[in-house]
Amino acid sequence: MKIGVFVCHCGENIGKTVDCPRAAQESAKIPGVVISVDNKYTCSDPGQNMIKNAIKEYNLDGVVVASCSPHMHEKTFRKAVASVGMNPYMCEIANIREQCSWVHDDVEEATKKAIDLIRIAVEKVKRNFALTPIKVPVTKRALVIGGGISGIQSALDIANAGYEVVLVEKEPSIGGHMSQLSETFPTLDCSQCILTPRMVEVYQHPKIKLLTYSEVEKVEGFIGNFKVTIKKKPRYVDETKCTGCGLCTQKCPIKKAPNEFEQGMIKRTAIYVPFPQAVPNIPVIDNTVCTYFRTGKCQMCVKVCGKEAIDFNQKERFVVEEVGAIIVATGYSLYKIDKKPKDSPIKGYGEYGYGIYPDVIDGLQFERLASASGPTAGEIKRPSDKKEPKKVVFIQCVGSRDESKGFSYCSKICCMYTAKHAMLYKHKVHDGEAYVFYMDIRSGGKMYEEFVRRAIEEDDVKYIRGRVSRIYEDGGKYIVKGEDTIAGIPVEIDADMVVLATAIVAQNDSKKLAQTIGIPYDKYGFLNEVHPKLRPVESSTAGVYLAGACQAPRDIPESVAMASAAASKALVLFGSDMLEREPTIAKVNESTCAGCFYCQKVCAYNAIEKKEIKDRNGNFVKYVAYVNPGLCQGCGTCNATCPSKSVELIGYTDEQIFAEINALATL
Amino acid sequence: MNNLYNIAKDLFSTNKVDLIIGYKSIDSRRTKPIFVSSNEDVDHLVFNEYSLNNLSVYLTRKDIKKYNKIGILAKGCDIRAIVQLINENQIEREKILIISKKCNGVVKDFGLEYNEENIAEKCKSCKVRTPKVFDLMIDSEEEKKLPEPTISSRVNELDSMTPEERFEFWRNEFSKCIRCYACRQACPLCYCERCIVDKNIPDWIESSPTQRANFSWNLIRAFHLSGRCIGCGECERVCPVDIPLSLLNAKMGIVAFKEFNYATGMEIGEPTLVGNYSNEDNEDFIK
Amino acid sequence: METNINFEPKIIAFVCNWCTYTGADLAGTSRLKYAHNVRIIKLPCTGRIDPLFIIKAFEKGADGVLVSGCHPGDCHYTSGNFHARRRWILFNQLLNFAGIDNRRVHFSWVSASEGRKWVDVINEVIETVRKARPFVGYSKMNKEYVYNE
Amino acid sequence: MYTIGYYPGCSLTGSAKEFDKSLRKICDLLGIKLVEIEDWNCCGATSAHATNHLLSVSLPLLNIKKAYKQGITKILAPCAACYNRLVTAQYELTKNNLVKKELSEFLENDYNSIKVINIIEFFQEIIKEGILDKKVVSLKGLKVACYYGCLLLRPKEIIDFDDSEQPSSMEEIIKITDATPVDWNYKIECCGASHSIAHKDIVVDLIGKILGDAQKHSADIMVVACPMCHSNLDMRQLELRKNEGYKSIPIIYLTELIGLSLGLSPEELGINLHFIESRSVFEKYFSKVEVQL
Repeated sequence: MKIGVFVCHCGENIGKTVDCPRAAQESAKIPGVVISVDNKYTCSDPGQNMIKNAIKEYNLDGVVVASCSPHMHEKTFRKAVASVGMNPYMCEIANIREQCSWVHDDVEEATKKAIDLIRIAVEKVKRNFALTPIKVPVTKRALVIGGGISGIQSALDIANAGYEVVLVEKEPSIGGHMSQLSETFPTLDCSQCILTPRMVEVYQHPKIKLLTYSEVEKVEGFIGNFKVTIKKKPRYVDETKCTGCGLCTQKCPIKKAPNEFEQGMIKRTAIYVPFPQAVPNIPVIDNTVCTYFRTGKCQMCVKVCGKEAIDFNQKERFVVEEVGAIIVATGYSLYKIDKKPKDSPIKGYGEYGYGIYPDVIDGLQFERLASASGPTAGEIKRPSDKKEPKKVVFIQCVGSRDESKGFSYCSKICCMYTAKHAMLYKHKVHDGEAYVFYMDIRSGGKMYEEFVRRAIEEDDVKYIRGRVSRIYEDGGKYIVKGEDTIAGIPVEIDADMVVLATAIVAQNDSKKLAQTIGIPYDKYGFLNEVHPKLRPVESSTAGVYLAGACQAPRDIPESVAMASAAASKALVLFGSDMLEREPTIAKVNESTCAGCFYCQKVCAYNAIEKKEIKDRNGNFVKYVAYVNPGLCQGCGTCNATCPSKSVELIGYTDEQIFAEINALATL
Repeated sequence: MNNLYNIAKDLFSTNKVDLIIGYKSIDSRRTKPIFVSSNEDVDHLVFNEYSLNNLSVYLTRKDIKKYNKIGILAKGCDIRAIVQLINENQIEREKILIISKKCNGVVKDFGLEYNEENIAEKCKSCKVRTPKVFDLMIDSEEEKKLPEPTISSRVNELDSMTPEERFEFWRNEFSKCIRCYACRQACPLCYCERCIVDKNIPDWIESSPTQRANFSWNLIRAFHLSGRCIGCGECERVCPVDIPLSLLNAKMGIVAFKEFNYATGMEIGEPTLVGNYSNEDNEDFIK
Repeated sequence: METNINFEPKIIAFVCNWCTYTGADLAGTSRLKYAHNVRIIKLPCTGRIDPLFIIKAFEKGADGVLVSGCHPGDCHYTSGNFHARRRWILFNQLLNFAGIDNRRVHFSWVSASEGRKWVDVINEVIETVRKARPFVGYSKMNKEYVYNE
Repeated sequence: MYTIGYYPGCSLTGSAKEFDKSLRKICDLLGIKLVEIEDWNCCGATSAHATNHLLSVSLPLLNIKKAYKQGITKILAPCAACYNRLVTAQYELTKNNLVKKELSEFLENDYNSIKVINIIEFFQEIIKEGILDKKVVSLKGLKVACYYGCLLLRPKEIIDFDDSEQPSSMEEIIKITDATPVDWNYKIECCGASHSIAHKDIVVDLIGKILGDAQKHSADIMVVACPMCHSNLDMRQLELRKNEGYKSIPIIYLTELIGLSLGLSPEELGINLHFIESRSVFEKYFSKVEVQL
């Protein structure tokens, strides 16, 4: 091995404390070093040229640059050596600035330390070998899980860039929570009006394969090469035959099932389309209430369907899709309490009578009441007696920011939608009074604060800072007892209706989905991004991206921004045919591997697989570990865990580290 | 009658096993392992207080693995090794038929008479004298009370020394080591195809029996068994120079129990100690 | 004995690339000063740090060893430091039981922003090791072949 | 024979004598043995927990210690304040290391193995065990407002035998007398008992709301399980009665109501000791009693 050592003065930065010429002279004595020189500024063009010339002149096998931190200039020098034909991984940095000259004063000791650091690097580089980035083929197709606004946005972005998308939605229609909203803050434009065209665009897009009423069952593979099994739940309606005429839903004799889309405030039939603008506009049979499924009789829908589209024999079907990237956009659900607080999984707020009093409702129920297509055709009427409420109390932070009863996080959108609700109410009931109990108003966002001020100043919504302790019914009124902490007095309001801004919570099956895909989640069940600031839409599993409220409470613009960001991450991946990855990954010595699979247990990336070893005659010999180069991120935890060191991290092999320690031997 | 002879005969005649790993008497106070593959040799089988070897060590051997169904005589302690081997993917539960008994301890070493004084130390603190995992039980005596264990007091004794004294103690003990690796061969959990000590690029552990190399070797051996050792004590029994290896293993067992409430090889399918973690793991010692 | 108290101990530090190494860089860019006795060996993750490294360091004459990485929950590789922590709990107690003074083996979490903490940790480690005196016990252990008796 | 440790506390020997009396009568009738803790002391409510936290924990623990020495494994504390102090002390012992450390010398045993129950839990238990299964008098038609007050259900971290905000356990017990529990709003509202002496005006206002709501929901009587609530609601109602047209509502202990249904007379149960007269409400049932007896 012929090694060249280049000691940088970095002007005064190193040169003042480290005797660079002496360090270079001493380094020259290290076996294998054929040239060792010092230089004022090695990262400058002349400095780099000196390295390049030396490589050619001395036919060097490896280079050590003693300079600043590798986090500064490792890439620079690796590029420089590569330009003259040396493998970039044959260049190592000895950090004699940040970790030597800058932190010590004693020239003698600093110089000694610098020489030691150079020796470590030389011993390591002697055991380096040429590495080439790993290339993995990329399937240029994406899977989007969740057909809410985030999923729709991601799917459209990717499809419009010319790549195929599989969009999976567990409900019978796409649209998500946004389709339930009446109007949106801060512009008060109609949610359906802006969303429906997007839904139709998804449906008609030639590049988008839409799988509604379907769920992701299994995810195998790795970035660029996922194999996803999707379960299609039976609709009992043949999607290819149904024209969406709606006759079956009109004739169905069962009319008492709670309408999920309308938040249970009205009823629906057993065969139903979730809402008029549903995409696809194909009904589904709820087999838990359908008379045919319960008694074997009826078949009214079969009789009226001219297209013979009803098929009671449909079973679950499984489809397998191969994709290169996965975008998770599964959204949120709302903190809900059952009719009997005692049996509810979430304890708390029994004092508000939520789930007990019919006119104490949540935000989504109010959205439906205010929606022109809702159960009251947009008129605000209370659920109990269908009368117009003249006094409405809105309570914020029900379940949010409340460690003792709910969750410690802020649900983020409630301040805004409560202002919107109060405003909508005032616009519809001119002589009505609206009160809002709040902890503080969080209205960060473009035009958000102005919106809240408008509610207070123009629409005369009365904001009361304080919590509500109790709500009870009294002669058809709801007595809201609370505190006005600014005035310092207790308040009692006899309201006709109460709207609770209940917390946004993770979907109840989000943990299961996260485990299926192999991505982490937080203690609330929200999915975790890999870096909260710099990589907010990537999960820790390469090739899996996050969009929208599945990651944390998000409003619509944020969800859409995240969705486009996630789509662009997928598109970056699709930009090349082969995926290049750092070659510093783990590798198994199959002949010595005993197959204890401790490496598999410690691997955070599911990168270690079981591989069968067979002899020449095809007989099974043993199982060994196999590192999937597409998944391994190169942490080396497997290496340290393996008792026989049968798996080694390339670039940080045992031999290299052994040599580094040896370089410091005083014996 | 569920005696060993009947059970073994029955297993072979009904083709439930292809091989039984068991013990054969040499004289009244000695046994040796025997591999019985047909009805003919069944009458050699014994299972008594002189059945010292932990036979599970053979289960990971290549020439044993080729049998489809293996019967094995195993004491409660030996069964913990079998359970751990299953948990470490080395053997399949379905392939092993465990024949066990209630155990009243075995002697310290061959040639000694079975009496209170000669009962092996490991038996005195054994929690699985009536095993929890097994397939067949042979008729056996009920559990008797055994003498009080002394191992933890010996561990405590060492703990109460100064580090220098302890270092000196182990330096002396390890300096006896002749690197015969009998400890490794007898250990059911040392099943690596190539032991770390035999890896020479790089030469993590010097192979010559110098004091320093011996120290390093014994430390790493003990570390590799931390949270894995089931305390059968075979390493110490086979050591030709009587290094108190059980002391090291017992200490690490105590650590595993105190820190993680973990005991090895008690349940099939239970997560291994190393290879898993908890957010609540102790970090008082980390700055 | 007292004469040795002023000796300059030799410390080898095994640190992870993402947190502690960057934290040590930050100490440099902030021009903080600390004792020169430490030599850093960089690894991708604390999960990569093998107890063998520590033993080898002692064999090669180190008086003390420091192992440092990302705080729990901050690991660049999600869980490498959690696995490392469990490994250290076991190994630390084993070393102690074998008579290797706990003052020689140190563990710390130093994040990329904790340049100050890095300095404090290094100074503390050096002082502690200094009190434990040179560790010739290990490296100078009789290298002759030894036979029984 | 069903035997249970008994901690009466100060109220039940004074202002709430009838609570004690009616409980003992029921127990005699049903063959339940109450083993009173020998030499029991103050539970630490009011003064102690307003002055010294440690004292407020050690006083109840001293009672539990005495019970332990007597071989008692379960203590009935009918007074809601006593009950609250006893279970809070047990909770502190498990959760608060500081308290545990301070009291380590004084505590010789694990006192959390002793279960402390309130009067509602007591009735739940004897109903479940089949000890309380008969009734002599049916109180059919009697509309009852069950009032829980503040101490019986809170804090919910410590006390969890019922939902702290929407309780229903007392109503369940009432049902065995055939009386009808009414659904009303002030079940758990504060009655202001602590201010009963010093701030009469506040208290009268508070109980006015509570009693008013019960009456609005057409309750004939109110059943309570706390001596402070009782004295407050019973005694201070006299102030309300000064208002013209005020119709008073009798305040009855849970034990008394059960006692009535078991055929005991109002005098035996001490109902005649209350300020608010209740004979008129119960008259029609008494007549039946006489017929049946």
